[in-house]
Amino acid sequence: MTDTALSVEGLTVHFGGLVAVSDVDFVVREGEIASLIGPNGAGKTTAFNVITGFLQASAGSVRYRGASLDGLRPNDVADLGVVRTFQKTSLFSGLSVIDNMLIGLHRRGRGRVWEILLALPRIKAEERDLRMQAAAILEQVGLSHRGGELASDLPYGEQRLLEVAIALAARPSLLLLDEPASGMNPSETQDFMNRVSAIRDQGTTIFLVEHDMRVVMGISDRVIVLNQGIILAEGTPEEIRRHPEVIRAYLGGAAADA
Amino acid sequence: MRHAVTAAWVVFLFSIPLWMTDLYILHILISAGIFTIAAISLNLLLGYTGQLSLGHVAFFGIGAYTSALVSLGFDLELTDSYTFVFAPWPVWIAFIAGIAAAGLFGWLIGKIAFKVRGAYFVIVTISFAEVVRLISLNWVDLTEGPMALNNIPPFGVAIPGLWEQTFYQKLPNYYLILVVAIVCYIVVRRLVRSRAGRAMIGLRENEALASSVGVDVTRYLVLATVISAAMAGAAGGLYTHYIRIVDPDIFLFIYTVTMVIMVVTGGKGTTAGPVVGGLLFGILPEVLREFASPEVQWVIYGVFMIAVVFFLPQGIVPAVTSWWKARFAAPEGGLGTPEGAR
Amino acid sequence: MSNLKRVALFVAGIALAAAAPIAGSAETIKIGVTQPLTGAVAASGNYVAQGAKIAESFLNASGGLLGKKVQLIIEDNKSNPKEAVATAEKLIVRDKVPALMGAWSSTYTLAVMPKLMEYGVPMVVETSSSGKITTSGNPWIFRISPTSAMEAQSFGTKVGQFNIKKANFLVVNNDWGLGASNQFQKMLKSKGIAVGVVETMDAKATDMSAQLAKIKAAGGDTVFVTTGVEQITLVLKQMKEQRVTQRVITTGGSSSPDQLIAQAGAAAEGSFHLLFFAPWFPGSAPNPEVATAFVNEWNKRGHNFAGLTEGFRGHDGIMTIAAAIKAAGKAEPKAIQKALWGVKVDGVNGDIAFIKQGPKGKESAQNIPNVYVVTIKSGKVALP
Amino acid sequence: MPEFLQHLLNALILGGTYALLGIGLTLIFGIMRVVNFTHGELYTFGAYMVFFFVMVLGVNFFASILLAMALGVALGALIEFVLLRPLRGADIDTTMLVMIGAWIAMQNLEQFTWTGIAKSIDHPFPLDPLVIGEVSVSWVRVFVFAFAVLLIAVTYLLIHWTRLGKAMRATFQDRETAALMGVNVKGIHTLTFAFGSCLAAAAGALLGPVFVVAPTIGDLAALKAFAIVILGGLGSIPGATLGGFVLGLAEELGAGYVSSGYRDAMGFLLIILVLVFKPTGLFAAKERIG
Repeated sequence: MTDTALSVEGLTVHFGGLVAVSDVDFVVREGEIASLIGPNGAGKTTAFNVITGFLQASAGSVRYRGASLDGLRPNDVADLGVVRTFQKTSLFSGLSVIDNMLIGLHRRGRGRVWEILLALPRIKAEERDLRMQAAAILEQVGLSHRGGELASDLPYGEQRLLEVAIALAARPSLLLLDEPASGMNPSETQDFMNRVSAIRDQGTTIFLVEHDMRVVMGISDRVIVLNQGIILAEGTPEEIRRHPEVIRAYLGGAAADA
Repeated sequence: MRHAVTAAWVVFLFSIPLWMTDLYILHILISAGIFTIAAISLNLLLGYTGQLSLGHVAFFGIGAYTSALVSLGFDLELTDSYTFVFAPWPVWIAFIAGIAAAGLFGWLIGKIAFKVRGAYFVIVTISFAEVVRLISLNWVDLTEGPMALNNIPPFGVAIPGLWEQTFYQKLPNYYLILVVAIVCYIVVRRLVRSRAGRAMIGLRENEALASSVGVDVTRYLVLATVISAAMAGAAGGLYTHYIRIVDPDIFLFIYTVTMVIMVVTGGKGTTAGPVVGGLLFGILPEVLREFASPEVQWVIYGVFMIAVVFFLPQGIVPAVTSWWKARFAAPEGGLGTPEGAR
Repeated sequence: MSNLKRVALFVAGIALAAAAPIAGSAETIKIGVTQPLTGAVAASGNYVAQGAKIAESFLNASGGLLGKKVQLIIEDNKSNPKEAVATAEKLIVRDKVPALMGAWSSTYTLAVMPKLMEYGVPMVVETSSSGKITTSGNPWIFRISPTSAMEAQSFGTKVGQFNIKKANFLVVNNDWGLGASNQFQKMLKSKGIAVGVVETMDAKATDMSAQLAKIKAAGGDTVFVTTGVEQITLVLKQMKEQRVTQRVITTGGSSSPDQLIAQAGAAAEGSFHLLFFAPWFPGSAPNPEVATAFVNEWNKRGHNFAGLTEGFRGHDGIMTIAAAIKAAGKAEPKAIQKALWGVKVDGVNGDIAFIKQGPKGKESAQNIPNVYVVTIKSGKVALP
Repeated sequence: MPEFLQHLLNALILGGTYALLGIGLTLIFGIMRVVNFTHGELYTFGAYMVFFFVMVLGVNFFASILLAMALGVALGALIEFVLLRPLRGADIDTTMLVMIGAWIAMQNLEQFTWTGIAKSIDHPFPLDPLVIGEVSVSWVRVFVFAFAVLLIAVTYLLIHWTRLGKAMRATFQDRETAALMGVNVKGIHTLTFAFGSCLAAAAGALLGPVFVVAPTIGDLAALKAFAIVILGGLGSIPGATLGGFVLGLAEELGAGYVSSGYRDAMGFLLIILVLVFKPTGLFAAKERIG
């Protein structure tokens, strides 16, 4: 349980003259649920973007299970098992739920273009298999009944679940969730936390950016606090809750409530 | 049931020359067929990957010119003492060469497309077509410039030494184009209902998300452009050996616009859309010819295109399909989404 | 798939609608004309069509052909070779015309030629100048317009009086322009006259300043210009602006001096023009009564006088086909083709008769037309 | 040497009108995110209006140019009002399709109205050119250049020194924020499109008398305007100004020393090169690709 999965060293990101993230180090360990928290503009999403290849770091390096992620494109990062969701709801909104899932399952297909064009039997078998896998993941997140509906027609909470389902379809060993619970009502949030825990229990490491402290404190094994581009504190939820600087800089009353 | 309808439809298309004795109508159908193939190819880019390529006619023209040149042969005076002589090749090989050349340029444009998107991509593709047009116009040694390449040999089949048939007549050309169109239709249909096609649709719908789940954006954009360009090149080759003349006007922007109108009207991102649009706009000019001068026709097309975007943004096919479904229930499986809805 | 069925119905509907009005009357003799009535060279194409219509009414006023009325079917090839093929196809297959006239530019004519072979229908070529047309072995081609080589040769007999030392060329980059430049260069060189630079321009180009700067820098006393009248107007104006003082000689017969006087004004002064008809002096044409009658009818119809230098071709072309139909005694393609070889027509340009050109056994026919030179002097067209 | 100087002078004069064309297009793109395919048609429209006023009605030459510009404003506002306003919020491809439709319809209406035969416009300037040492330039081109530079200067003043300009710049930076700050974004869009159209019509009105007027002259003008704004970076006014002169120079030198046949290809080759090596144009404005 203590093996390092993801390690970030000396990560620095500039936007023009602005420093978004400055010389940050942290790790995520295999099998844990780690959370990255901090006030708006602390650089959380920027860190996510660098890890998943959407943004180029100005300095520093990111490694996952020994392989360097520096300079890789998002799809290469996904190939190494690191898959993310997005802060703003991000779906293939013009397509049906099942088609969303099938695109998510892209990495699990093996069919080559010439095989597809010749409609070889193994392509047909693969299609059937992919559809079954899609159904299984929808079952897992509780969206089975929505398969034929248009993604954009789903209620908000289910859209966020579908995002996670799409990411899961890519078979991640490390799942990065960017504010997955934002906008959910309390019962949706509770349900969501259970599902995330279940995903971890099936062997997927989870790294979370979240504003909702109930979620963070409720499911995290470890919390990393980022403020103005630098690491402020790191530790178990219990430690973070009591950390004086964190309380001063960020948590304030929220910690007491939780 | 669906197979029966498809089969009936194909049989009908194959039967047309048997009862249609008016060669002029056959000629119109052949021309419409060629443009339908081009529209099918454009749809792969415009409808499925969501890239508005406004230089598509370049691929069509490159296919046409390459096929014509390979079948005619040419010589290029490279230096005063050395002239490169290219002997004529059989038409079928020339046709394949045209497809390959168009595909190659598709690969190049696909690579550029990865760098620039949106308005930039549109303008790059327009510029590409314009550059190719100007080259075809000015590289007189190779292309004969505005004088056009003439007397291009038609297709033909032969059993060496025993029997041969050259496609001077409408009938074999009709069947040839019908077969190629069906092949292109099947290629696009299989592609878009596969993992590869879904990757393309994914990057149309949400590129960031698609790449985050492992879709290699460059690869699928390039793949779509290459296949699309190759099909457009095939249409160009069919055109060149049927009309038997090719001149730089083949690269005019107006032809790209024609293809775009076909795809948008029929329904972009649907397999049947470009077929409907292609036949409609392949046949309409000939019907209107009697009633309206060409400029009036084009005014009508322009207004029609605006009207389609305003009132039928998904095109005819999705509109008819959803009307049909609403009326006769029984939703179908497959990529059963209102494709093209964005 | 149901949507496809709809398309099937639609296609069938169109097919039926289009098939209905075919049956034509046997009361008329049809002659097909394909001309650029719209697009880049529309002006000239319309003049030719107007000339052809005058021939049609002349013929019908004198009782028609073989006791039947003559009916021209004029199709627009939209200044585009592909459309030229489409119009020929339509005229031959739909309208079943036994003979064609067209298709103005060499490019369009060359495009149509395989169709003539395919269906076996003769075509009288009224304007095109490319040598290729009569040398490629198409026995259905009967050309009444001169080739660039003939024009150059004819001008060669008069070139002495121009006292040229060194000449430059500015030509449109198509068969017509490039062909003319090649043939005139050859002719000039054979007379020991130096050739400076050869500049080309796109048919749609409007700014020739770069080419003119080069021509000016090259020196010389004469510049040969081959292009349509609109572009000649621009060239003359821009030469004045850039103080290019070389003498201009236009070739190809499409310069329409009246239009130049109207649109280029003083810039047109002193330029020379090779023409195939000089409508200012119909009395001095080889067939004065034909030329005068044509000019009178043209003016009576209110057509643009400047168009006469083009329009006469339509008249001569139709009259040539009519003479062949009369000689053949029937309006059938094969018979007309045969009869064309023997015709002698009094045309506006001169006497029309055909000689053989091209590969043996499948020769094309070529007429030897007259070439005139006119100049613009104090705002009027004059003989030099 | 005199030949080279003549090429340079020609390029400068040409560049002025190119810049005018480019600025109109880039303004519309920058503020409205619309690729205006009707730009070339407004150019044609301006040219035909001058033809109509001068040659048909016999109106004074200079007054005709101003009238043509005024009508350009009206036509631009009409297009924006009828076609673009209902589409606000639609993606860029949708508006592009509509603008392509409008372009086709407009061009063919012009063809229908004026026929395909090219028209020329008389101007009151002497035919004898202005001679400066070894080089010369016609007076009408001097006028065209001066007027173009004047319009470019007016555009700069408008954008940088007026309240309207400030609102336009705010909209350019961020449409939503501008709206929140009380800018009438709808009005700004209409004004922007009308103003950009006015510049296109002005370019046509100025060049019509220099060259000839035909229904298709707008095609090349539009393609060149695209080349110019891409060179300068979409949405950048200084970029479009410089892009105009760069294109003028490339064309003139290309035609003079490479081949006159490839004159019109220069712009497109430049675009492709620029986009391959510096995808955001020479002067990247605040614009991300994608």
